[in-house]
Amino acid sequence: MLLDARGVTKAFGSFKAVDAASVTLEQGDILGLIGPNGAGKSTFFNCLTGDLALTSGQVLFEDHDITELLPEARARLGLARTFQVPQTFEGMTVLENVMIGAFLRTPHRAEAEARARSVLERVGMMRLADAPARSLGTPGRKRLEIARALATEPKVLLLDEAMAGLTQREVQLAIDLVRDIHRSGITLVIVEHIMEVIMSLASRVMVFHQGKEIARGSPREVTSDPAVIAAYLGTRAAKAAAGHTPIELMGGPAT
Amino acid sequence: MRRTLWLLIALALVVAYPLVFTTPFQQRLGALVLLYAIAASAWNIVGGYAGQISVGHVVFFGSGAYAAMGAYAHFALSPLIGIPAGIVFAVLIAAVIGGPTLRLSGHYFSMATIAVAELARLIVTNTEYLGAAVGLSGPTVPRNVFDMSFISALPYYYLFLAILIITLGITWWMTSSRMGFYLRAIKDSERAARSLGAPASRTKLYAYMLSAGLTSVAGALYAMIFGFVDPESGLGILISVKILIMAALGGAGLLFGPFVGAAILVPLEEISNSLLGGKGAGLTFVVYGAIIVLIARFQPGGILALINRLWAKRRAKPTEESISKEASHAS
Amino acid sequence: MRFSHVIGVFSAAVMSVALAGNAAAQSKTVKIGGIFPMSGNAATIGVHVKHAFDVALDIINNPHPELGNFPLAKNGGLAGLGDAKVEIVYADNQGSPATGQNQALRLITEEKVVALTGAYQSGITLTASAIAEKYSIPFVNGESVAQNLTERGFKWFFRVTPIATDFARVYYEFLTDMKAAGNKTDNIAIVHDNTEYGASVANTIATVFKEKGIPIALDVAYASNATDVQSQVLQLREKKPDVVIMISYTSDAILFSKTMQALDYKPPMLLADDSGYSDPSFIKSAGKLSQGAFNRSSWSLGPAGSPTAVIAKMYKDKSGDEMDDTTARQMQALFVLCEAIDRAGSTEPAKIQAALKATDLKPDQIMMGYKGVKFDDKGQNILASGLIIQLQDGENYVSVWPKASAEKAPIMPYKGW
Amino acid sequence: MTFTLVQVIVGGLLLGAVYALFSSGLTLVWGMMNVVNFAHGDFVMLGMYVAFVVYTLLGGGPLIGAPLATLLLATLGVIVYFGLIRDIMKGPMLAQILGTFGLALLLRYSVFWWFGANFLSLPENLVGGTFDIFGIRIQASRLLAGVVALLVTFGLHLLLTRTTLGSRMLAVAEDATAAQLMGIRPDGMQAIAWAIAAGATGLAGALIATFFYIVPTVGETLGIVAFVTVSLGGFGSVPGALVAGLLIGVIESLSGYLIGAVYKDIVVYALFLGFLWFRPQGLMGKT
Repeated sequence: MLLDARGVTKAFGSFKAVDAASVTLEQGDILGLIGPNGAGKSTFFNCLTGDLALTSGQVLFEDHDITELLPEARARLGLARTFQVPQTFEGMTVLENVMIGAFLRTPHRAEAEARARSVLERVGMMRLADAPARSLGTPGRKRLEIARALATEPKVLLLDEAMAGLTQREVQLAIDLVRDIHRSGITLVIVEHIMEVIMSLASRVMVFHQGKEIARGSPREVTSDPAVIAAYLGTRAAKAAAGHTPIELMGGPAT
Repeated sequence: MRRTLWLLIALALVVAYPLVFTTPFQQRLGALVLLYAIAASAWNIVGGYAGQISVGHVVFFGSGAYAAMGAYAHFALSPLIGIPAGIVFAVLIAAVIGGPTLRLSGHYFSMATIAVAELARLIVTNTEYLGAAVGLSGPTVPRNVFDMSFISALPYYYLFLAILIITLGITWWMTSSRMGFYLRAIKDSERAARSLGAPASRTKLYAYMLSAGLTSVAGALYAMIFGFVDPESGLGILISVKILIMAALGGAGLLFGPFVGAAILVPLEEISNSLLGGKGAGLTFVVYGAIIVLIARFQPGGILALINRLWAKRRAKPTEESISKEASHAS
Repeated sequence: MRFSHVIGVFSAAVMSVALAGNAAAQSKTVKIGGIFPMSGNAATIGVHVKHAFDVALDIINNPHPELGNFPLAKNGGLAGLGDAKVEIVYADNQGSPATGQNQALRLITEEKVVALTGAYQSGITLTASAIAEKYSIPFVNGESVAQNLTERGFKWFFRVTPIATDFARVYYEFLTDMKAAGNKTDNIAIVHDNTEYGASVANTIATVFKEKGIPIALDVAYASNATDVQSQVLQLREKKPDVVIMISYTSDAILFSKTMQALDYKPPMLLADDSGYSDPSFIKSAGKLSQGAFNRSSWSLGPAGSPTAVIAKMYKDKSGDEMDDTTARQMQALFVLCEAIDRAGSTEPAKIQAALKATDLKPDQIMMGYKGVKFDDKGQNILASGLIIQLQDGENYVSVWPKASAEKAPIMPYKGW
Repeated sequence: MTFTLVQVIVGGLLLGAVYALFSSGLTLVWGMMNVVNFAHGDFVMLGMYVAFVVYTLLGGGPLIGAPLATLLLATLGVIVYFGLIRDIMKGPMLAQILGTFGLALLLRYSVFWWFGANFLSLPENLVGGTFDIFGIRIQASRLLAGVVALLVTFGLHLLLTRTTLGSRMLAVAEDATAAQLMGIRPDGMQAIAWAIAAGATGLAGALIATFFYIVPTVGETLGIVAFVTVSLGGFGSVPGALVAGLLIGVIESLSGYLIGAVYKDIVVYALFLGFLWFRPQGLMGKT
């Protein structure tokens, strides 16, 4: 088992943002985390990466307990992530941004640069290598974050809304990129609002509501689960919307 | 290559300065520019590159100054012997206070460093061994050349220049190594840097210790040229602020920023004091204050950043379209 | 023959240049550098000394028959240099030893001053005079009291002012006389800041008194520029010393007076060590709360018509402030320096140095209450001495001790407000 | 002994209230805008000079001086905001230090240029002398400053927590862009915050002038105290500044009396650093 989170709970004061959530991840999975705003999926995500300390619970990575490890130590083990709001290194060029990731596996500058270039090649940003990162727009930044994360040579890549704010064509390009990454043998966890993305990528889905896991299974199973529909729309609206497909309701292709 | 050419020209100018401007005051002014450039460049490592605004760097400055003067005052040794001792002491202090304070974010870090500096000043003021409020004096009549007490500013000038070059060399080496990359990344987003495996706390601590060691060298040199250190001139918070202002004014986080800042501020201060100070109406500081305000208001990145930007404008800038075009092309 | 010819022409040229230089110096002015704090915490000193030096220059550069035998008053200019006028080039030391030294260098090498005076704070006098020593330029100090200044083996440093050991002796003798007059003086407290001035003076006083068999009962040290001194005053109030010796700069002196009033504490005798208690702005701010305070001083107004009274009036007209001890000591140093230059008849540093070494001024030739001015080989004025003045009836200090120069009798006990 | 100790503590509390008074303005702009105002001490100094000028020209005490200082400094706050802060607050923290430090020098030495370097002082009995309660002496001027400190703290706290203006200001502090989307002009709110902060500081200066000396460099002495108070209390927390101010006042008084006055600042800084270790967000700051 690659990643195994058991009974993860994160409380802010008396408020439990995540309440005893568990998840397992096998090599080759693409796990989708979905749920309405404020459902706790981002908090859960940050508990896995080490950005937030757990209130209780345990996280195992390749059977090692990493619950107490700092984010940088988890990165060294092979856990990489992107951010919902891109955290680009503004003062650097695109290439240098990716080199930060590459430096994890080599202390040498030339080696890091070579690796960063090959990652840029892979994600199709080679020509922008020397552009200042701050000149990028949202799509560029999102892609750059993925490139950076790839440069750390991860076993698991966690994508936090990597497609939010992209146009449909850009989303399609991003999906192609994620597929490509998956084909190269990297296991993925994706938090995503856009159902289309989850439907076409995820092999398994976990649904959060009010800090708790309310459903899990294949994308199709989950989207037809009444509890999930109720969570997204409220019970009354769920009845009123009975005639629509669940995908549309959840902000699928119609948006 | 063009950059190298410019660097060589600049270096030639700096080497030639005291031979062109030959009066003792001009030469000393040149030496002081280099001295403050050393201190500000050292500060730049942690304040500019790592973005940790230390306002208490005078602690390290003071440990160098006191070590140099102490070597002479207590052991009748050359002040030069004090330099390594000062470095060791400064690096130790940095290691001890860096651990807890570098965890603090933004303003809290700055405040903590101010408190540490004030604490050091107060303790030294009450320590007889360090001369208490009277301070420690160096050799006024030199016994030999190693007493570093010269009439002419020329020996100081070239010594300071050599050390400035070493400091900038270390800085350059650091910035082009993994550590430098990590520091800049931590400055922009510590969270993202850590997610990519950058050991943020350790990297910052190393930078802090490196910066502390170099700052203490500057302090030792300062004590040598003035032949004196007391709690105000060796540990006064205003020295820290002055160093910080020079780095910020020239361009924090840029290799030559602190030098540019020192080359502007030191002469500005000394010359405006020479012209206006004797009138006794405080006009020096009105002018000085106004200039600082204007620069902060209109050129917050520092003067060198402005020059770099004007320089970069001549290059083509990639646009948003080219990015998405490229992306679609590649996928 | 050709070689000696060249030498001859060369030396003639050198001599004529030298002579021309000399002549130029005589027809022009004698430049003296003055380094003082003109910004920062001690800026008020710089403001006062400028007014005082203006008055001194007026006396030196213009005929002032009303001053009688006072040196340099009769002629317009320095008689020894063909009535050359004296000019002061001021520099602001910004309260920093580093700036003070830079400015000393500038005055010597750029402004070509023939001598220096200043620089108030002992630490700055230390660094500034080190430069003068290196460049072989006379440095005459009128007001810095740190002991070590004259212990450095310097050849170009001269100090006119009395120093801590002198004050300690004055205090001891004064208190002995007061005890003889029936006052209690055995239980002494010293209140001082921990600056170089406060700590060293307090130390010296404690040592001298201990040698004489009167150990100091209570030592209250505090950090200068305090925001509050209540706990120090309460310590005094509790320990009830007979005499409180105050060694404070102006800011703290004002706070102490205000706090003593607020806490209703009056020591039987308050003896201040000059500095803050002599600052005219202290007297304006807190004089009404410090009635009966004794103060160490070497300045006293003297009878009407005396040179000191004339100078004091000129100063008051110029500045609007009463002459105080610090300012007067600085002014005295300038007179001593100019008198030596006049006697040297030259602006050559070595000749001025020689003249300074030979200085021998009598009490009627100086404006201070010293026994005269005469330097030992360390450069310290061995005839420097002090007297005790008291704040009586409002905002004026009057000399009360020793009896020989007393204008009024000392009033006991301390009245406060 | 115990009697003196009570007096020491009472004195410390009154002193602490004064610290709190001149720190409340600093904590407001620091917490709301994340701006470090190195010129804060010099705002206090300006308030003191206003009080002095009012007394010399009109012969009035703090009854006239204090409101006038509040008003003038509030105006200055708005001018400083639009002229300087608005632009530098978007920049790096270094630019803020640079800008406000330059402003400090500019203000300090403009006053120096105008009024000279002499120490000035207001007459002692301007605010009704000193009370003697069972042998404990309380200066009316300090008591007034202490009471005003409490009122200002309370008032600012109410303003921020109970009024629309306050919640708008807090919304801007939380997220300026989001606030703008809700129809709040961040610029206006921040200018008001500066006016309030500078006004409160001016008020503090005018009151402190009744028992302290007045000199252009006085801001340096007071400024650093304000910085420690605000850090200890937590940036942005007005009640925090009050508690921290009182705490520092009492610690200073007690350590000055029991250990020795030269050590009181050492005690304060050491405690402050120790405190930062365990609770970096300050007494009442948010994490």
